[in-house]
Amino acid sequence: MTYGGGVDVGSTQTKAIILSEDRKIVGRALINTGANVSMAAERAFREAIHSAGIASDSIAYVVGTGYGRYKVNFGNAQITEISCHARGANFLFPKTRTVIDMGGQDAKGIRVGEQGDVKDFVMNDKCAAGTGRFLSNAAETVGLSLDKIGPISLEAKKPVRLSTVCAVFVESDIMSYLAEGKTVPDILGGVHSAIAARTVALVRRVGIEPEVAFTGGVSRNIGMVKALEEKLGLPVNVCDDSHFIGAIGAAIFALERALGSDASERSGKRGQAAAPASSPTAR
Amino acid sequence: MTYVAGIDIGSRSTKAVLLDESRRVCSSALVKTRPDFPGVAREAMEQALAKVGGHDEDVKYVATTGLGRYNIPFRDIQITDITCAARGAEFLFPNTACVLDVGGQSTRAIRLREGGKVKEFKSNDKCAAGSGGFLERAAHYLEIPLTELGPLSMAAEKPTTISSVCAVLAESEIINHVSEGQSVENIIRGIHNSLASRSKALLSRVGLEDEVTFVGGVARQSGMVEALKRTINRPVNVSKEPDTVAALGAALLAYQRLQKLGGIREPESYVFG
Amino acid sequence: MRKEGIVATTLIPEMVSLDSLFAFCRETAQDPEFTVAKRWLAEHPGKKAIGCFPIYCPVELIHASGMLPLGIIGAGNQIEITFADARFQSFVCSIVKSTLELGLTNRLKFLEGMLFHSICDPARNLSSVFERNFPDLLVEYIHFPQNFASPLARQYLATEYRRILDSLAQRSGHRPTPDDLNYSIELYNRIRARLREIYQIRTETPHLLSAAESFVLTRAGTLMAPEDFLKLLDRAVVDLPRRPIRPKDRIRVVLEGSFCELPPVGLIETLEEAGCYILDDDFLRGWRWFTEDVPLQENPLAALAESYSERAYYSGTKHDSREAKAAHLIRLAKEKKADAVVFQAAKFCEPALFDYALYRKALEDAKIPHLLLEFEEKTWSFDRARSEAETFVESLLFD
Amino acid sequence: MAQGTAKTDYQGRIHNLQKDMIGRYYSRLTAAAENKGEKAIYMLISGNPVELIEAFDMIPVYPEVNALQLAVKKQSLPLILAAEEMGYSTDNCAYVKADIGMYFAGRKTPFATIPEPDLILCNYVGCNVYLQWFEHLKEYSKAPIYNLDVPFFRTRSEDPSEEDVHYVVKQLEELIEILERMSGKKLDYQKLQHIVELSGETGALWSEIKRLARQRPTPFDAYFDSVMMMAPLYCLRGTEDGLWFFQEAYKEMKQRADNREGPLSEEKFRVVMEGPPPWPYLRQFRDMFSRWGAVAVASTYSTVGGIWEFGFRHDPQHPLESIARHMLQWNLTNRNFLQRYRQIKEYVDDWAADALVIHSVKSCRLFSAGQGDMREYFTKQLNVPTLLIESDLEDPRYFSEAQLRNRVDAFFEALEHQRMLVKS
Repeated sequence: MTYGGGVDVGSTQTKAIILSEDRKIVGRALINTGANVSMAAERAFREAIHSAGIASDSIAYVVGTGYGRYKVNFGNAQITEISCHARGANFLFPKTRTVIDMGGQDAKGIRVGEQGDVKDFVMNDKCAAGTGRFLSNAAETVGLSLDKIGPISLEAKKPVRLSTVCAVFVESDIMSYLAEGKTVPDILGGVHSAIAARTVALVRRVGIEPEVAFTGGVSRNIGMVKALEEKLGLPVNVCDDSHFIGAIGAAIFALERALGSDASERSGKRGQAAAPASSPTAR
Repeated sequence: MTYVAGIDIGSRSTKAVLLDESRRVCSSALVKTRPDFPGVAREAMEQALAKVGGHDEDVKYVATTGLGRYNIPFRDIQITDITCAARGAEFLFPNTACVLDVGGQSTRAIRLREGGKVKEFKSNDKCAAGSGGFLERAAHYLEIPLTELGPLSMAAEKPTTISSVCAVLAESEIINHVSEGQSVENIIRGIHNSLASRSKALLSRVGLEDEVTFVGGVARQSGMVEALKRTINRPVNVSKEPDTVAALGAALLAYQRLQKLGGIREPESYVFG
Repeated sequence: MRKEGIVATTLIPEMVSLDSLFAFCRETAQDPEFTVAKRWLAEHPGKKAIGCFPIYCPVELIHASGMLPLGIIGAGNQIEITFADARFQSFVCSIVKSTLELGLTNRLKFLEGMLFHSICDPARNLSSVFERNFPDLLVEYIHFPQNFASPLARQYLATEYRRILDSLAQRSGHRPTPDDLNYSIELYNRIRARLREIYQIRTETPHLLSAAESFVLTRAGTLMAPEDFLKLLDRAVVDLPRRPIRPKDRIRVVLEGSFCELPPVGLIETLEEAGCYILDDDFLRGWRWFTEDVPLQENPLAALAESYSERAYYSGTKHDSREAKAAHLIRLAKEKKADAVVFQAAKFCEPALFDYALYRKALEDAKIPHLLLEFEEKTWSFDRARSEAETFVESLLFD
Repeated sequence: MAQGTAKTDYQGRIHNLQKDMIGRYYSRLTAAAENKGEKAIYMLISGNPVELIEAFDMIPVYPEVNALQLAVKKQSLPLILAAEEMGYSTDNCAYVKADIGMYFAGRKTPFATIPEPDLILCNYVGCNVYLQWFEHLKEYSKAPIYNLDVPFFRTRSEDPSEEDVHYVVKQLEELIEILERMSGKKLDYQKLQHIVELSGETGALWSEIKRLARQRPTPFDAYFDSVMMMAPLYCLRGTEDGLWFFQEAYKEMKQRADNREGPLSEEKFRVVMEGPPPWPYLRQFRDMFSRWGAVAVASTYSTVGGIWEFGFRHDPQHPLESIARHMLQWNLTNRNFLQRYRQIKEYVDDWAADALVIHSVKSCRLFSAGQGDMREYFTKQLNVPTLLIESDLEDPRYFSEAQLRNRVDAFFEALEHQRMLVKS
């Protein structure tokens, strides 16, 4: 049995996925990245292997992705999360044509082809306004945990209008609304719709076609899911694995490569650091 | 017993300072800000009163400042925190020419005229990683308590550089530094340095002159003070309680008003004129 | 042409009081659907409307061609930008995006064309983006000469006006005679004279008319038939002095820097509440643009060009090497006996932000206190501006 | 598959040739600064009448070129900060801020001392910031200024109107009077014709060099290596030296083309580059593309100082009129956005490019404002793969390497993936 491994080293969390030859997720791990990135990558990978209950040398090929992808020293190749998200979304929802990904510092829109190939993509510009960080700061300001704000935002009767989507200045905006006596649901409603509006505007640049998959950490926020669907006028696909999608995509690439190349060459490759970056099509 | 109170309702914490008839600072208190501004303000004032065994009715004049200054029904007057910080700094360090106020949200540079009056001031631009909140998030990411930022920063050998002008992107820079295996000390010092150079830029815009008095919660971080001293290469005044300086200024202005009014309370609708 | 002229709409409600007049203007000024203008067009079958982007726009040419000039000057804080910021980056000012958003959300379909002017680089690129995205729209870009030291500039502007006039005439089907042009010039002369009176009232008795009120009045005027606007102005000028309002103790300031993107009305009110009487400002300066009447001559285009070169209000987009720009501002502040100058620039507005460096120096030299505020049209809460303005007022009052 | 980081800077002999020439140009500036040299005329690169300046043996000073040199030499940030302390905004063009910072720092740079202006000639073709830049320099230096007002190329026809040409020619005549007063001598018309002829021949060679980039592989990178040839083109146009440089450059490039030599070991992607480069990080930026075997075969930035590849030549028979047409029509910055779209489209078609890369710089809104619409046009209307990335041309604070690299990697990954799908 051949296995492929994918490790997605994000700014706050690191995820690892093990795929079996028949494209089943057999192992997974999710840990906080913390200060030592390469160690986090290794730990996550080991945990995933452990959860799969297989021998580590049965992993034929490993692909690293995410901001810390160059720190996956045991990997055979690095691939950007854009390619991996597209491929992962295609794995979870084969009819996906548009991927909306919201992480801590990045918001992405990807137009995806039938094979999960990237047709076009955009990311938030130099200004990080309107990213996931905005939500966590907002949550902090109203004194709620990140997982609470989504549901509460749905109770908004008259959502407020925020004058900024800047993650740094949202706090004083919210504070003054609280001072004016606006309710927390109305404020959170405003927060979510502001971000949704900006995200949809961003993704429009690649053209939005159904089906739409919503991925990344923020996709676990039901309030944002609803806000996005409202602005898009379309349903969006979300699943519990949505935040694993980068790792899944990476694992798929790994598997394809493993199956497309022979073991001896592989074992030669194993361990040694790959070229600075390697593309999905490398043979 | 007669007191005047200055209350500073900031985005993160609320501070109260009491002065007695002889314009002596006799008590202060600090509580975490909640959305219920009036409640928080009263709590802070009462904590301060409790320390000197005083009662609400002893407080003859209340000046409020900061974000929530308009939301306090029992205030006699509201004054902005910039005006107050200037007054407070001048009271503590009479030779103060410039005040640097680094708060949770914003960083302000203030140039003083005689008597602690504001000549010119400048707040950090919208897109600027120059606030205490930025430090807090960095500390949180690096998994170290805020109080240790200072000492750790002092231990840095090769500070890293943080160049981004956006707090959020600056965070991803920090993350990159971490992933490059830079030491926590060097990174924190790098953060302090970038904050210091931003502060210098602000101070220069209002005209950097000695002496500089550094106020606001961030001034508690020795590493930040050190970085600031080096960046502007000037002595930097820091009081024992840098985060209550604006509240102190409010109290001083309250005292001045009460004096002008011969100790008689004015109707609440009173505005400057 | 002159005989049947453009008759005023009957649909502007009878204004029982000044307050209701200002309420109507406020509504009109902030209406992203241009209801008043559309009503007028419905009443005048066959008439067409031309949108004018800031700053200086030769509205007389449009009016004389039998069309309705409208101020298309962003969308304030009334609409959400969801298409336009895919076209213009985050470092581009708000008015460029919101004006494009109006187009991309089909709110400008009722227009026959748009006129843009050489004011700044984003505005210039915007005219091309309009041309590509709205092929049915007549899009003209007017080059305003900058070589004021040379007589060539005036002659050239007259030929540029001729080019625009021909292009407009093609759309309207009416080729204006010099008489038509002079008729329109005279009409706008009367409007501009009234506006000068309004500003005079603000200088002499600032408590009688707030800057916010005078702003919505002027702005609303760019969104209705000039004949109707003139009626409102006549009414205001008569009634204002009788207003029963007591003066407050405030500092007297001149506001500069908002000549293109328009601040939210709430922001102007915030400044006033913070303790400022705004005696003069450069809001919509391009619609007030001449300090004196344009002379009526047999060559009206030459008269308009000459007036721009010799008698137009200065602004951040008019670079006249004959006199330092800051000199105008200092003179204005002194004329108005202002205590201070508030420089209120739109975020990312390069002309205004460049000016500030020179203004700042000049104000320092002239010992005039000054405050810099940056704003964006799309703003709803003004706490930051409030506390900065209050601090500024406090620093002047605590003496 | 991306290659490792290879040293990709141009290594040919003209590289050193241009170094010497620009070195000589800057010593002329220093001499002028120490009042041992010619009168200094401040001008802008885009569509300038340098031929007239040369005809009066005066020396052109280009604040833009100085600003970009400061950035390349990593000197810009302190100067930018100094300007911001004077009240310039973080949102103002950083070229201007670096230049003004440098002006108040005694006009001393690592490469030259910049002379005070004897005349500020604001040929502000297109860019409105130029107007204020020179307006401010006039305020500070108190030097005389002439706003040479060039009507923006806004007509729908392919040519500017006769009024426009007439207006510019008339102003050039005014300028000549000013220069005659300054120099105390009349214009030598034959000399002007000769200079204009040199400009014409220089332009012709530059255009030939650019046509060589249509070959596979292109003998040079039409973005990163063009920069090397732009300096002589701007600072030495209309001189024998300048012409000689381009004769040498053409020989060298032709030879490389004949030997099928390219800037990279393998030319995998041919791209058109839009927008100025990030001068403070030029090397890092180039490597992001080299790693993927991506080479620029054409660039809009290399046409800010003039567009010759579509046939324009300065004409010694009509010197003033051809200078006017150069200013009005045959430089990038005086053209409107849609004309730029057409220009890029021609590059994509005739230079056989695989993709368009838009480098959006905050400082220069003339270039960048609205590039989202450009992206829209090329991706949706023409199906040209397009990458839009942001940083700045002068201000190092706006360059985020990790962010840019992520986008560039993803873009070429996708292109490669698409190719694979087409193959299979």
